[in-house]
Amino acid sequence: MITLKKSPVRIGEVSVRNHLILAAGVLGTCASSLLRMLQSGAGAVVTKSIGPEPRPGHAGPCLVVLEDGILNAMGLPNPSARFSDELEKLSNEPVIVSIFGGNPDQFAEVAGWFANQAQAYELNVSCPHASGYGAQIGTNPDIVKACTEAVKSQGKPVWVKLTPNVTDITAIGQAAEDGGADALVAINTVKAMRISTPLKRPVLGNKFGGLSGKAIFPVAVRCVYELYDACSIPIVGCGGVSSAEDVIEMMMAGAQGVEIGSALYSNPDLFQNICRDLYSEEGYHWKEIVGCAHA
Amino acid sequence: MITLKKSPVRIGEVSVRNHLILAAGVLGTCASSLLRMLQSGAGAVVTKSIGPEPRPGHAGPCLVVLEDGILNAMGLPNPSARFSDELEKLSNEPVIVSIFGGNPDQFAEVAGWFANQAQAYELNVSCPHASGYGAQIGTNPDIVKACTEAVKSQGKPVWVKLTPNVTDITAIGQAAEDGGADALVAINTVKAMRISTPLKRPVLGNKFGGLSGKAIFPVAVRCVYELYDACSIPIVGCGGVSSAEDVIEMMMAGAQGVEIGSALYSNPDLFQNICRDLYSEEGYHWKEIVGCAHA
Amino acid sequence: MPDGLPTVVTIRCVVEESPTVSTIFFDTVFSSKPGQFVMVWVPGIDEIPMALSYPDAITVQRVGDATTHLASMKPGDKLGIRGPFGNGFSISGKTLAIAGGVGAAPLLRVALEFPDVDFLIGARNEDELLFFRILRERCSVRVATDDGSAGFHGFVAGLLKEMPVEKYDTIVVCGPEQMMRSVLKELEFQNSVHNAQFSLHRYMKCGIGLCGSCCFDPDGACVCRDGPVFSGEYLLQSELGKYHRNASGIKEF
Amino acid sequence: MPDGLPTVVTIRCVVEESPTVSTIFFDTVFSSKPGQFVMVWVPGIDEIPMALSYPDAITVQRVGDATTHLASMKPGDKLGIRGPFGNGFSISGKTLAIAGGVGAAPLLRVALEFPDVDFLIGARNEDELLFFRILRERCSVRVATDDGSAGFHGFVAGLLKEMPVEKYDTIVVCGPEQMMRSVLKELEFQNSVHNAQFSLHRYMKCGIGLCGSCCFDPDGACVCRDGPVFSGEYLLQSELGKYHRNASGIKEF
Ligand SMILES: Cc1cc2nc3c(=O)[nH]c(=O)nc-3n(C[C@H](O)[C@H](O)[C@H](O)COP(=O)(O)OP(=O)(O)OC[C@H]3O[C@@H](n4cnc5c(N)ncnc54)[C@H](O)[C@@H]3O)c2cc1C
Ligand SMILES: Cc1cc2nc3c(=O)[nH]c(=O)nc-3n(C[C@H](O)[C@H](O)[C@H](O)COP(=O)(O)OP(=O)(O)OC[C@H]3O[C@@H](n4cnc5c(N)ncnc54)[C@H](O)[C@@H]3O)c2cc1C
Ligand SMILES: Cc1cc2nc3c(=O)[nH]c(=O)nc-3n(C[C@H](O)[C@H](O)[C@H](O)COP(=O)(O)O)c2cc1C
Ligand SMILES: Cc1cc2nc3c(=O)[nH]c(=O)nc-3n(C[C@H](O)[C@H](O)[C@H](O)COP(=O)(O)O)c2cc1C
Ligand code: FES
Ligand code: FES
Repeated sequence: MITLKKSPVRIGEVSVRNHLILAAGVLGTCASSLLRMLQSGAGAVVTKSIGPEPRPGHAGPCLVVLEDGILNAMGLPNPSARFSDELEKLSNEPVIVSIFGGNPDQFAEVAGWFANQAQAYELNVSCPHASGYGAQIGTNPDIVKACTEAVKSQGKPVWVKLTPNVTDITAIGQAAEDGGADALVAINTVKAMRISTPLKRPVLGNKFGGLSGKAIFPVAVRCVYELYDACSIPIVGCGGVSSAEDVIEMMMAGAQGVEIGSALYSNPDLFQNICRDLYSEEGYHWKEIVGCAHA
Repeated sequence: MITLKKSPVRIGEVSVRNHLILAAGVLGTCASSLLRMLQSGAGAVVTKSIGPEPRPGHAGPCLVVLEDGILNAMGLPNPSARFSDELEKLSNEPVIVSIFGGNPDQFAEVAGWFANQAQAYELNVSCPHASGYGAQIGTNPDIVKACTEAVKSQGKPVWVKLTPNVTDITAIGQAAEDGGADALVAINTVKAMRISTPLKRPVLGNKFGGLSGKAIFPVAVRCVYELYDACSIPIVGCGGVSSAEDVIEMMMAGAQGVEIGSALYSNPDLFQNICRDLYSEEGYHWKEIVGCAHA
Repeated sequence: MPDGLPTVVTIRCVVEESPTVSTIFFDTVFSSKPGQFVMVWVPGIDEIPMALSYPDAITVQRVGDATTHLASMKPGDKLGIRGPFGNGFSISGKTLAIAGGVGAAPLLRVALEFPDVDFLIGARNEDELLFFRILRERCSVRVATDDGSAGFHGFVAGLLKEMPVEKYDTIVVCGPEQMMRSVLKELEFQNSVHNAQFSLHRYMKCGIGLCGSCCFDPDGACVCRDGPVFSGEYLLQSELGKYHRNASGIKEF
Repeated sequence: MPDGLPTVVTIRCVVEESPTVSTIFFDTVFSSKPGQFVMVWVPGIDEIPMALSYPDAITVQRVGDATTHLASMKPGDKLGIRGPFGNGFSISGKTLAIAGGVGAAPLLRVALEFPDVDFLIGARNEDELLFFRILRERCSVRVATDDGSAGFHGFVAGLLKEMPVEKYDTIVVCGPEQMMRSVLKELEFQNSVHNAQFSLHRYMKCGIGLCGSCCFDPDGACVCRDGPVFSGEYLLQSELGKYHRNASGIKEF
């Protein structure tokens, strides 16, 4: 297997400890669980997406495990401004705060709460199941650009997380780049649904949800590959990564690092395990790998 | 399990023998293989997509089997007008001819070749990996409407097969409906890629391909559900169907029938097996099931 | 069902245990350990965590929307069940079960499935005592009520003060947060924390250790996956009885 | 590799078998039956079907782009391999192998892996005879060349005319379409079709029975999945030697 030499990594203006980052919304609501992921080997963590108001999230079921993926519609539950209390405990850790809002002002407002705590912001313009937020904004390049600019003006690195549920993800990626984004994160979940046939109704409380996990890995690789050709800022790959091989594949598609979420279900020690497989003395320098499948 | 009562079925102005239809492009280039699928229990068959010129298809690899799906970029290989020789052997069989073109005129021209042989046309405005065709057309509602009108003017039922690789599949569904479509088929493959890490290059000859099979079933169910709410013509569900339960789930989402492709890889006798599980004397009338998850 | 969609069960019967608590029996037995829980989908309402009080039943206290709907369901009605999830109790030797209120639900099976169990039940009043008649047939039961309408007048932790706690190999506890905190304190005082296991309640959405809504300080354990049963020793330094997080993730004290 | 992506193999050595044919050995052994094939990915060019002439090798005749690239590859170069696919030969008892040209590739293993095999090889001329030296060590070999430069002067089917074909329990055949048609005819004439198996070539894209490019009349069998080996009896009523379909699916006669 192809391995990487361990070396200091900077992705999208953020210093991370290795190429593996905890994805937004997974074990990301408490300082303690974020810290646990860092201790178990994550190179950085992205928090649960934080918005302008506290939200309890959608009625359940919020998540079902499928054979080859996870379907969820959490509904962006979040403590809003109060989250800064949690982050107090994480100063000096590589914490990227995921934020969402309904317009550029809300994005800027939310970002402002974490000015002293975030190493960077990740803009969630891609959640496929929260009306007025997420993908409802992230499918419009002009709004994506404006939200990026609004947060970027606060002087911190801004990563923009994209939805695959668009006709052309590169148009959105370019809009984020135009708005001053320091990195693109691809992808959020793929809009999906399952129905409980015995109950004759969609299985999620919100009916529609987002598919993550292994099932979407080939979609995520495709999006990263397309963005690498179309944009010139760093890309962070996300979607179905569950092994060191997957990390290498994402990097060859053009990602400088990856985010991992669903695969922690099958293996809570995944960060540690992937680190063990991914890094070796004889490994490649990451720059030799990133984007090499475009040759 | 929920079963259906066997009864004559008409979907989108086509009389089919049961609710299970062979999907386009799978074992669909020869009269003999189409007949074999009918004999093994398919209620109708859709042919390989036929276009204005013969095409050999993309360089290989054209298809790889993944853990939970199939990734392909065949590149629309097809014998063009010569296909009508094959269809000679299938008169009176429930054969839907899949066609593609680069514009409404080409669609009409290709359809014309099969005027005496097709029970209906299925318009492929959704293949994600053939430049100038398929999804490159099918993401524009105006073109979809115009292509539908052009073929519809020939006086046969027209089904329009949609791509999930759009921001809003209902806009395309409505355009097809406005153009006079008799049914919508949802979905074609999801645009995707895998990379061979040891070879450092995309594994498909065409680099990009389409994901089918189990991995996309939740995406297909979602699209059918959305279209059922937005459109009023019948819907045929397609994508990852591999069991009688899946058929029921698609129907509850709003499909009147399903098309099946990739699952024939694991089980070439699938049509027969699903028929056995799906139909029973005590079953529901299909009208009680179609769309019932919208209550 | 293929894959992990909820298993749909049909309600066989509903037994009123007390004015606010009912046991709902399904047509399906879930192979599980006492202390494991399931996510119960009340169609159209919500999905909530519930201990399996029997391998084929849950015992529900009406506290809000979903539990009230659940309690009003009738034989023939359907529910969706995900799970069983969580670790469950590890039981060996002479066992003491300490239940407060509907916390008796996961503990009932300890008495029914293990040989050498003594039981303490606490409740607000005599009417709210759960499973008393069933338990009495199986093991020695002592009772505490807040209002003194039955048994010891006071909290169940009070009962412990007069008991030879050190003779138990295993002590299992489930009840309201403050009750568990008092029991933990008392066991610590009596030097028996190392034998104790507590089944915790936290707000849960996914049940499988992904969403983070049930995470528990100080170490970010997932109550749904790493718990809901934790050792007394682990809990001494924890948030137990001090605060928890609500559905939004906001701390409530 | 996880899942069904091509297995990447490194070329160990390339052996020239004739002016137009080379055997390419990999660093990987594929557990397979004689007659099974693999899809060989020549990076940047195409992917083509090839019999495994050894469990770790293919024997390639240069006829076009991909085969020419293949033949020019060097030790250390890499290929992607999907498969093995298809059914392979079923061999029992006294066996006659009849090869025409590069059709010797899937048959070589029959001689190497089974005990009681007689071999007929046909080729355009002496230089194009494949595997002659290896086969001669293992079994009785008879040769036919179109130009008479070695062995029988004429087609391999001609050799059959003078042979006691009925004494063989199994007859396996691979070669150009017209050669297989003549052999089939001759075996029919000699009443031995029921013992015969033929390995077919058809245009293949997926190799797994989905895309339909290799479908075979009259019954739509997939040569890649239901074949490539078919019984002589099955082939009597087939398109063999009459027509096949090209990459576009157009019949060529
Ligand atoms: C592991 C576990 C096992 C449980 N076992 C039982 C049991 O056997 N019997 C029983 O009656 N109750 C049990 N509960 C508590 C039960 O889940 C809540 O009473 C129920 O969720 C309330 O829902 P509601 O809609 O009726 O009330 P709401 O009005 O929604 O809420 C009332 C209170 O219940 C709690 N709650 C609400 N939703 C949840 C949730 N998704 N997860 C956790 N707490 C929630 C909150 O503290 C809230 O303030 C258990 C909880 C957990 C975590
Ligand atoms: C099951 C099977 C086993 C085979 N085993 C061998 C073998 O052991 N050794 C060997 O030398 N050849 C073998 N072949 C034939 C080999 O696949 C073709 O010679 C090769 O594909 C030609 O590719 P090309 O690019 O060099 O030639 P091209 O210029 O592309 O084509 C030359 C001719 O080869 C045939 N061909 C091309 N592509 C394919 C394809 N994808 N599938 C089938 N036929 C094709 C066509 O008839 C075409 O006219 C086998 C074929 C099949 C179906
Ligand atoms: C339970 C759950 C909650 C999620 N919450 C968020 C969120 O709050 N914000 C966000 O941007 N993405 C969220 N996501 C999406 C993930 O961050 C990630 O983009 C997606 O799951 C694909 O990666 P994976 O396959 O590794 O999980 C969530 C995913 C899951 C499964
Ligand atoms: C090998 C292969 C070839 C296909 N060719 C076509 C085609 O020619 N036209 C078309 O509309 N769809 C084509 N498709 C898409 C299928 O018809 C279907 O929409 C898709 O595979 C999802 O269904 P499934 O999961 O049941 O395979 C092809 C799919 C596969 C796997
Ligand atoms: S409920 Fe989601 S992590 Fe525990
Ligand atoms: S090569 Fe695709 S079906 Fe045989």
